[in-house]
Order: sequence, then C-alpha cells, then structure tokens
Amino acid sequence: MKRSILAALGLATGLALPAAAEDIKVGLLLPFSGVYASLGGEIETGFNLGLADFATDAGVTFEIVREDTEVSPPVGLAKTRKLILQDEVDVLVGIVSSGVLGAVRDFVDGAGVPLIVANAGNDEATGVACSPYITRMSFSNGQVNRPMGTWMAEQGIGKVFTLAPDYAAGRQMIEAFAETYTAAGGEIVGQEYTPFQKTQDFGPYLAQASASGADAVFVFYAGGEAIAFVKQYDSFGLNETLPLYGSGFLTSPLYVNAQGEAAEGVITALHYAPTIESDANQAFVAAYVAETGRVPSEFAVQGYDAARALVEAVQSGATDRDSLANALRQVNFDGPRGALRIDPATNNVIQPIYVYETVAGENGLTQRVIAQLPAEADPVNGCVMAPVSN
Amino acid sequence: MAHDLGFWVLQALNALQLSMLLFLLSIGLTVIFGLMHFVNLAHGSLYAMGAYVAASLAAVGGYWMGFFLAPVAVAGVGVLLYSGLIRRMRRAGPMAQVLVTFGLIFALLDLTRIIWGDLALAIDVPASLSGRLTLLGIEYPVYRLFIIALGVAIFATLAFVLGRTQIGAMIRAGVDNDCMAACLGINVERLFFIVFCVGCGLAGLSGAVAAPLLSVTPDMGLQILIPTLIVIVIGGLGSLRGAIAGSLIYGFVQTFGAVLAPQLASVLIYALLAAVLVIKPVGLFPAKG
Amino acid sequence: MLKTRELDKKFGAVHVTRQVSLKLERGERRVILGPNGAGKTTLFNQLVGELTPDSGSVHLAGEDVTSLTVAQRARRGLSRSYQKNTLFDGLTVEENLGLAAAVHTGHATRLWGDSLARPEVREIVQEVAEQVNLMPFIHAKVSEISYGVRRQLEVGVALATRPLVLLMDEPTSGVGPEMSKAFHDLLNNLPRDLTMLIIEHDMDLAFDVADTITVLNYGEVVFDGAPNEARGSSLLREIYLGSWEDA
Amino acid sequence: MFRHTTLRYATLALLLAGALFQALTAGYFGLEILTEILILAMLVLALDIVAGFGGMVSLCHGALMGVGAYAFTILSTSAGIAPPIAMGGAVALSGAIAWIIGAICSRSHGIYFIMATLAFGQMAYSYVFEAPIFGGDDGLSGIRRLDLSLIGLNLNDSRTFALFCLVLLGAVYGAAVLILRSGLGRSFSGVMHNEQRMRALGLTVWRVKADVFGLSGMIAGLAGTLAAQHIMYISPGLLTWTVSGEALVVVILGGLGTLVGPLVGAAAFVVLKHEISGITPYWHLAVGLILIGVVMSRSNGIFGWIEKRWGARLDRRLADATRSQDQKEVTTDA
Repeated sequence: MKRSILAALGLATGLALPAAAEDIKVGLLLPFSGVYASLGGEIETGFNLGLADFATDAGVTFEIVREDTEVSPPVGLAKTRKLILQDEVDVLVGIVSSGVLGAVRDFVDGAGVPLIVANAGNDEATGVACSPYITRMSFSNGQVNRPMGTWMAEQGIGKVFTLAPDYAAGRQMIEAFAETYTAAGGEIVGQEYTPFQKTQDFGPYLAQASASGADAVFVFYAGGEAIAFVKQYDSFGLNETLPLYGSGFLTSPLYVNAQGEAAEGVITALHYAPTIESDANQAFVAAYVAETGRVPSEFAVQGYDAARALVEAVQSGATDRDSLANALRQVNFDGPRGALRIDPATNNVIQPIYVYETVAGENGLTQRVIAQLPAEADPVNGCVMAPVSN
Repeated sequence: MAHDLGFWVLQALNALQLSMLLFLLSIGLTVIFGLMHFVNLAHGSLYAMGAYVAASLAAVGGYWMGFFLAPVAVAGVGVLLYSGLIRRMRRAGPMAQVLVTFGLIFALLDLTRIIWGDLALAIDVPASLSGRLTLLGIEYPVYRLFIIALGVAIFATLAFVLGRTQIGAMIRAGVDNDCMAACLGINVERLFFIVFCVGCGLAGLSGAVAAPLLSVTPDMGLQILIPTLIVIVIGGLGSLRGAIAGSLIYGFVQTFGAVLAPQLASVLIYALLAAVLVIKPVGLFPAKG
Repeated sequence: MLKTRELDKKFGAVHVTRQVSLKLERGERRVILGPNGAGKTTLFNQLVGELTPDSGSVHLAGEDVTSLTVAQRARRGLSRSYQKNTLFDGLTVEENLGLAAAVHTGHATRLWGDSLARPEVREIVQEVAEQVNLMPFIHAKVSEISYGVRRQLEVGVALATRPLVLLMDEPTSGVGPEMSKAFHDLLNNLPRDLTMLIIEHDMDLAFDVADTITVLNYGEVVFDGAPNEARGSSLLREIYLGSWEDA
Repeated sequence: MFRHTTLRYATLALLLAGALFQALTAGYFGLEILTEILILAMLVLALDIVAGFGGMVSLCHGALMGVGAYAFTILSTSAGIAPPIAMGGAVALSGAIAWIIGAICSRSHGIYFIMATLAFGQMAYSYVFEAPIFGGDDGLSGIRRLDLSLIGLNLNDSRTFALFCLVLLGAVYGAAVLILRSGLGRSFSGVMHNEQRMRALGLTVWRVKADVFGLSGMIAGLAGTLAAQHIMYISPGLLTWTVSGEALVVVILGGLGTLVGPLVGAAAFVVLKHEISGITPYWHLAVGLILIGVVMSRSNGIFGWIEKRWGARLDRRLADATRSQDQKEVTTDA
C-alpha cells in the first residue's frame, strides 16, 4: 500500500520539471468529470482554439497542465495547490463552479498567481472577494441580467413572475434582474426559488406563474434543469399565453437542441450568442465547427477569450506571475463577443449583452439577435484592491 | 395569492403525475427487495440507462420505438447483471449486495458518459401525445395524463398479477418466506431471475417515460435515487401497497409543499421521512409484519 | 415474588390468555405445561414485558411492573432465557456471560474502563460459569461449542444478571435425553432462593425440577398444584395426550 | 468486539511509519494527499465504530462532519471565538446532533436505519445550503488554522499541519479503541450481535446506541474542523449524502469492524482516486469496478483479505513461541 503511495508521488514529482524561461506554464483547472463535465470540455476546446489562433506569433510557448476539479471545492483546491506549488505554473485558467472559485480564492491570492476565470460568475468574486490576481474573462451573474431588466421594462412588459433554482447563482441572477426591472417601472408579481437539482417537476411552479397575472416569466436555469424547465413550460402551453424570458443560459447552444421546438420563441439575454454578426465571431464559429462539428456556446467563447487575454498579456511583455497578473488587468480586444476590456476596479470583464430569440433554423435551432445592450461595468460592490501599476 | 378551484385541480394532477412516475420506478425496486432482501442502489442508474436507450432509439425510430424497446433493453441489462453479479451475491448478505450495487452506480454512470457523452439528450413527445386536453375546466398536457394513466395501468396489472395469478402467488409466498416457498417446490432461483429482470424493465420504462418530461443527463440516475428510496421506505419495503402509498405521499407533499410552503420545499419530504420512521420504524405498509 | 392478576390477551378474535392468575413464592420452582398453542409463550412474553396484556397486571417483588419495559423489568430482577438460542454468536462464552453481568453491575453503560475486566463482573462470570458447567468452554466462541453447551450458556447468560426470578422457555428443547437429565440436575443445583418459572413441553423436567405445576390449555389455567397431584390428574393426561396425538 | 491482533499492530505500525515518512519527505501535492487521507481516515474511523461494531450503517456521517466544519467556521470567524474553543464547541455540537439522531433512529434497523440517517443528513444539507448565514452554496472562507505558535508550531505550513492531523488521528484511534473496550462499547457490540437479548438483560438499548453514535459524531465533527482548517474554505458539498456514501465505501473497502482496515481503505481510496483521475476522467468507472471486485472476492475488504490470508499464519508462528490465545482471535468477529 505504502509503496503505491510513494510510486504515485514519485511519478508526480517527476512531472514537475521547471519551465524554461521563455515558456509560460498554464494550469488548466476544469471539471472533466461530475455534473459540469460538458462545460469543462467546451471551455478547454475553446481555450486550445484560442491558443492556436493567437499564440503562434507570440514568441513564447505555452505548456499546459490540466487538472480535473471534479466540481468539488476540496478537490479543486488540492489541484490548485499542486499546480502552484509543485508544477509551479505561471498562470491558472478555468474554474467552472463558484464553489471551487470560493475555495481556491484565498490561496491563489496569497500565492500571487494570476487566475483567469473562464466561467464561475459569482458576483462576490469580483466584488468583496476580488483580488488583483484574479481576472474574470467570463461574466458576473449580475452583469448578464441587469441590462435585461431595463430592456424588458422598455418593451412594455409591466408584470413579471420570476423563477430560479435556490442557490447563490440563481438568487444573484434574479436579484440583478429585479433591481433594474423595478427601477425601470416594472413590477415583480411573484418570485419562487425551486430546490436546486432536486426538482423533477416544475408543474407546481408553472401553475403558480400562470395564476399570478404576470405578463411574462423571467427565469434562470442551466443544464439539465434548463432543458426540463423549457420543455415543461411548453407542454403546459404557457409559451402561447405567457412569454418566457430568461438569462441566456436557459437556451444555451450547448443544449438548446435537446429542448427542441419547446425553446422556439424564448427570449433571453447573454454575453454571447453564436450568431453575433462580426468577422471575429464568424471566424471563431467556423473554426469551432470545424473542430467539433458543433456551434460554440458561451462557455467555448469564454475559454477562447481567456486564451486570447493570456496571449495579449504575454505580448505586452509580462513574463512572471506578478507582471502577468498586472498585464491581465489591462487587457482589451475585439473578440467574438465584441469589444472586451477588463475593469481595473473589479477585474471583471466589461462586455456587451445580447438579447436573442431562439428560432428554428436550417440545422435545428438557432439564435436571432434582437438587441445589443451596451457594456456596463459592474458596481464595485465592496472590491478594494491595489490599482494597476504601469 | 388566492387561487381558484382550477388551480388546485391542476396541482393535484401535477402531484398525481409525479407520484406515478415515482411509482413506476419504485415498484421494481421494492418487489426486488421484498423477494430477494436487497436494495439495488443501481436501480436509478438503470432508469438513466432506459432514458438514454429510449433517446437513442427515438432518434432513429421515433418515440414509440424507444418506449417499447428501452424497457426490453434494460431488462436485458438486468439479465446480464443477474447472471454476472447478483446471482453470485445471493448469499453474501445485504451489506455486500448494497455495495456491489453502489459500485455499479459508479460504473454505469461513467459507462453512459463514455457511450453517450456529457451533453444532455432529449426526446420529443410523440404527436399523438402532444398538446393539451381540457378537463374539469383546466387545460392539462396530454403527455402528463398519459403518465398518470400508465401508472394506474401498471398498478392495476401488478395488483392483478400479484393477487390473482399463479406466479403472483409464488412471489407472495417468496416474499413471506422464501424458505417455505422453496419447500413448496417453487423454483426460487428462477422466480428471482424473472422478478429482477421485470423490475429492471420497469426502471427502463420509467426512464423512457420520464425522458421527454425531463432531460437525459448522466447524473439523472443519481438524482432520482434518493426520491425513490424515500418512497419505498415511507411506504414500507416489499409491498405494492407501500409503493403506491409512498409515491402518492411523496408526489403530493412535494407538489403542495412547493405551493404552500416554498421555503420548506426541500426539507419537507426528509422531515416526513424521519417522522414516519420514528412512528413506524418499518414504513407504513411493510410486506411483513 | 412474581404474581399475575387476571392477565388477558387477545390477538384479533383469538383469545390467547384468559384471566391468568399466578403466584410464585420466593424460591418456588414452577413449571408451566401445556400443549402447543396453549398460550404458554404469550403468557411468558407478557411476564417479561414483550407484550402488553389487554387487561390484568404483573407484580414483581410486590411492585406493579405491568407498564414497565422489558429492560426495566430485567433491571428489577426478572431474567429470561429463550427457547431458541439467543446468544452473542461471534463472542466467547466468557464475553457472553460478561456482557450480561456488566448490565447487572452497572458497568454496561460506562465509558471509562473495560466492563469485562471489572473484578465484580469477573466474579459473577466465574460463579455462573461454574453453576452451569461452562468452565471447560470459557474461552471458546459460541460458534465452537456444541448445541447442548449453548443451551447451558443460554441459561447462564440469564443467570449472569443475578435475577430474583428466572424465566426459562423450554431450556432443554432440542437436547437429547441424556443431556436433558444432566440439565435437570444443573437446574436443581441452582441456589434455592432463586425463583424459577419454566415453560416446558417435556413432562419429565416438570417432575424432576418443579415444586408446583401449572397447566395451560387454550390460554386458561386448568390445573395448579403439586407434581404428584398432576401425575394422577386425568384432566392433564387428557389434554396432554390428546394434543400429542393430534400432533 | 474489538481485539488487537499481531497483524493489526503490525499494520498500524506500518501505516504510522508510512504516514510519518510521507509527512517528512513528500512534496506539496504529496502532503495534500496525506492530509486528505488523514482527515478521511478520521471520518471513516468514526463510521466504523458505529457501523462495524454496532451495525448502525449511517449515511449521515458526512453531514456530521459538515456540521463540525460549519460550526467551527461560524464560531471562529463570525462569532470571533478562539479557534481551540471553537473546535471544542464544534465537536460538542456534532456530538449532540449525532446523539439526537442516534436516539431517534435507534429503533430502525437495516435499510430503514440507513434511510433515516440519510434523511437527517439531507435535512442538515438542505438547511446549510439555504440558510443565508452559512453562505449558501458559495460556502464560507476566511477560516484560520489553529495558532500553535506557543509551542513553536506553525500550522500554516503544510507539513506541520499534516503532522498535526496525524497526531490527532492517532489520538482518535486511541480513543476509539478505548470506547470500544469500555463497558459502553462492549454493550454496543452486544447490541449488534443480539439486540433483543441485551434488552432482555436489562440494558437500555436506545441509550447505548445514542451514546456511541454521539461519540462517533464527535469524531466526525473533529474531522470536519480539520477539513475546514485544511481547505480554509467550506461549502455545503461537505454535507451531501455522497460524502457519507464514499466514507461507507472506504470503510467496507478497508474492512468493516476492524478499525485498522478503514485506515488502510482511506489510504487506498484516496491514492487510487488521484492516480486514476490523473489518467482518465472516467475514474468513477475504475473505482466502481474495483469496489465490485473487492466485494465479489467475499472477503471483508482489503484488510479482511489480508487477515484471512496472512493473519492466521503470522499469529500461529507467534503462538508457537509464546502459546497465547491469539490464535483463536485471529479469525475474529471482523
């Protein structure tokens, strides 16, 4: 027994070769097993595609060490420690779940290793818990939904019923929406949170929504719950009487085809839709389709842009952990999602939000972009950190 | 919020629908337990497998192909499991059996991921069952009514088979006392085999039926396992009556809990389970006194 | 020492115990006889507290114990052995006796110290092991000793709680005639102040051990008296032989 | 009933030597793994006490560990209580909750007991998940490790922390042996072997069960306070039933009711998981197949297999020299 532990460790230490000076060692921390495994795969593909597209003329080679977080905070932290202390990576990229981000935050901050967050949207991560070493290239929960509140009120939708799973992300998404929606004159007539990943039947909540007298329903669901929700919503015929709006994860290209016709006509807002009309996006989509045969999702573009942010930081002359962290905070470029820049006050990405409708296309469902809402910086939200040094 | 009668009828139907879905799943598990005295924790995984097989078949030959063949396929998996593992575990004691099936959960979870990938799949409701029916002044999805009807039909069939037929009498004898059953010349081994495979088939059927309603994801088996266990433990292991009672209790508590006490929704059913076990440590309608 | 007053119990329509009143003096050895289904075990279970009577009461050493649990009655000095061996199978004879003795001495629920190593407990174990002839097997596990020895241990475990009243459910059931005889001697050699109530199927034991005999039939006491009276009783013969022939 | 055999002593010594060697020489990741093993070992020790020696197969020990972790965190951060006292408070709270669960579930057996404990565990999970003061699924951070600078130790150093956990695990093992050898522990084993008889002997069975379950809960709570200090972040994931399920797998993989076996199981499980998950994301499959293999081999876990294979021989050799009763104890009640 003991021999095997030693063998395992011998093997592990054998891998920890110091990186050559011009190499950048990247620790890719994603779930490759567990409920978010599909998101991990999507982000990794996007990330590799991003490196392939931008790193060739960067003058450095990127060495990638990938680790599976298993969507478990303790495992994520153990892997982070390994990447930082043993593999001595220069930069970390990834993290899908906010729980894992919460677990690694203090350690990453203390160790002074730059981390590019490629998904986890917890508001606090770029709020009270912000760190000069943590830069988020994905989104914050509030950011995605705030513009939608104003927009829906402007469309003349006066009364809304909201639904979301009962966990931090669900509450943050709905609260951000409700804040701007009511500020713009809308009224929330009902609000329910469903037990997270324990709800098989949304019927009881749907009946409440339809009895609430609302003009529309605004929801946040993701993954398997999103599929079940959209299908059940449609099966009750609510699509015809009570239009469904939501955070764009509801109808993510990653699984919208599993929702089928039920998703048609659902209007959602997100920081990315594969049908955004721009050269940068079309090139990305084409490359992604060529690679996987599937249209990229928001998760893929997050990985792609994380890679690009890293390359840009390196190109700006950053070589070690501190200079990389500093450079990452100043990254800005036009990508598939449009113009992106990092807000130096919070280290969250500032990006436009797209309102899109899911419609039937030639090959299954596609996204029709209805509006591009202007990019807004998140409120500082208690974030205090050293300013960018030049 | 004040609600009219239609609202409550709607919620009652929702509760009934959820109950029947859980009934289809739990009946196989509970009868296998009653007869063979072990809890097949991999039952949920078989349900997931049923959903996946149905989704694959539906993509080729439409919903009904999945509906009819998925249970057969999962029963086939049951044959393999029985002859490969379960039969050899017959005398190994309940703990070992529980663990083998725990191992099976792990193995089957990754097998479905390897075969079908991490992305969620789905099945469309067939045209004949799509749309809504108006009854008692409310509109209700036909597919959900279909699930209720299917649950009632399976319940009636099982009640008939268990209560009125030769094989049912044998199963009842086996549940009461397998030793006695063997003495009466019943081929207990064959009986186990049949019941196990039928139980697996029912798990597959419930997977196929649930697929259009929910999403087909690798962890669906794990997510449904706990509700199923709660159902059979509340109802009492090994009895048809227990399974139906447990399912109805779970369905109604879950549905009306969500409406009337939403902040307690996730705790309510566990509290109920704890309460039942405190008052009746072997569930409401156990097969044996 | 042990007294019942008009114990009555029905299971549905079946009247299993009818107005049974018994009275055992200190040191008395009484055997309850009766055919299968006469209600012996049901009566027994009401005495030890596993069943609650529909009406009537049970008194132990002058105290009404009718509403007490099995464990409470046991702590007040009512100990029982089982018809089917109810032992701690993975453990040794010594440990079996020790567990029981520890309950009596109060060490069974203490967190500090090994109950089996206590001098008081060891003393009881030693004494009981001698009383029921278990010394040669004291370190053997239950699985390693013969059926007959297990029957001795069954009684030994009940004795190790130092009871006032010992209730035994067919102590010699399944034991061959020779062994059975030795068993009777063993019971006769137990301290005279120990009150014993024995359910028995076998009449020989009754005549070898009993001071008094009670005969139950259809849940009712049909005979109560000395063994020699019973021997001559035609009623007893009728009930007993009749049922034997049926079986 | 618990017995130390030569083989068990030998295995313990070997485990201790391995852990010490590991703690003194391993790299950062090695120390992470070691600490993970030590904390898991403590949890499974707690579980083995109740499941292996009292037949109380609990699916709420993960939740009890989580209660310890959360109580420690809340007490030491929000409430501002000194960490050592917070640890004591957390352990006491886990113990108290475990005692209540044990008392309530004491009448249930087999699958019903498993389900009843599962229900309580899930209630705790749901409560922690939804109550705002526990930070929901985002969890809580800002946890500090115990300050032992008074005796010249800095627990923020991974190596020192691993050694600290090792010392505590050793203490817990000793406590577990004492519990099992005490009057209470003996009666508890007696209840597993024959509950009806213990009751008939006059034992208040539910009290004994609740008491031992409470003690076991204290150990699980202690493991929780260590887990919180190890990761310095906690989330409701700690309380899910799958954590308890995994702990149960480890106990059985190692050898139920042997106390030493679960320690072996914890080491084997963690190393195996890390090695396999390094090779393939489908580590569940491999772990599942290994579990099935172990159970199908019909031995009492890895350690049970070792005992069956070598224990008798080893002891016979020693018995020849010293003529003791060890021989009889080898096959034991494991």
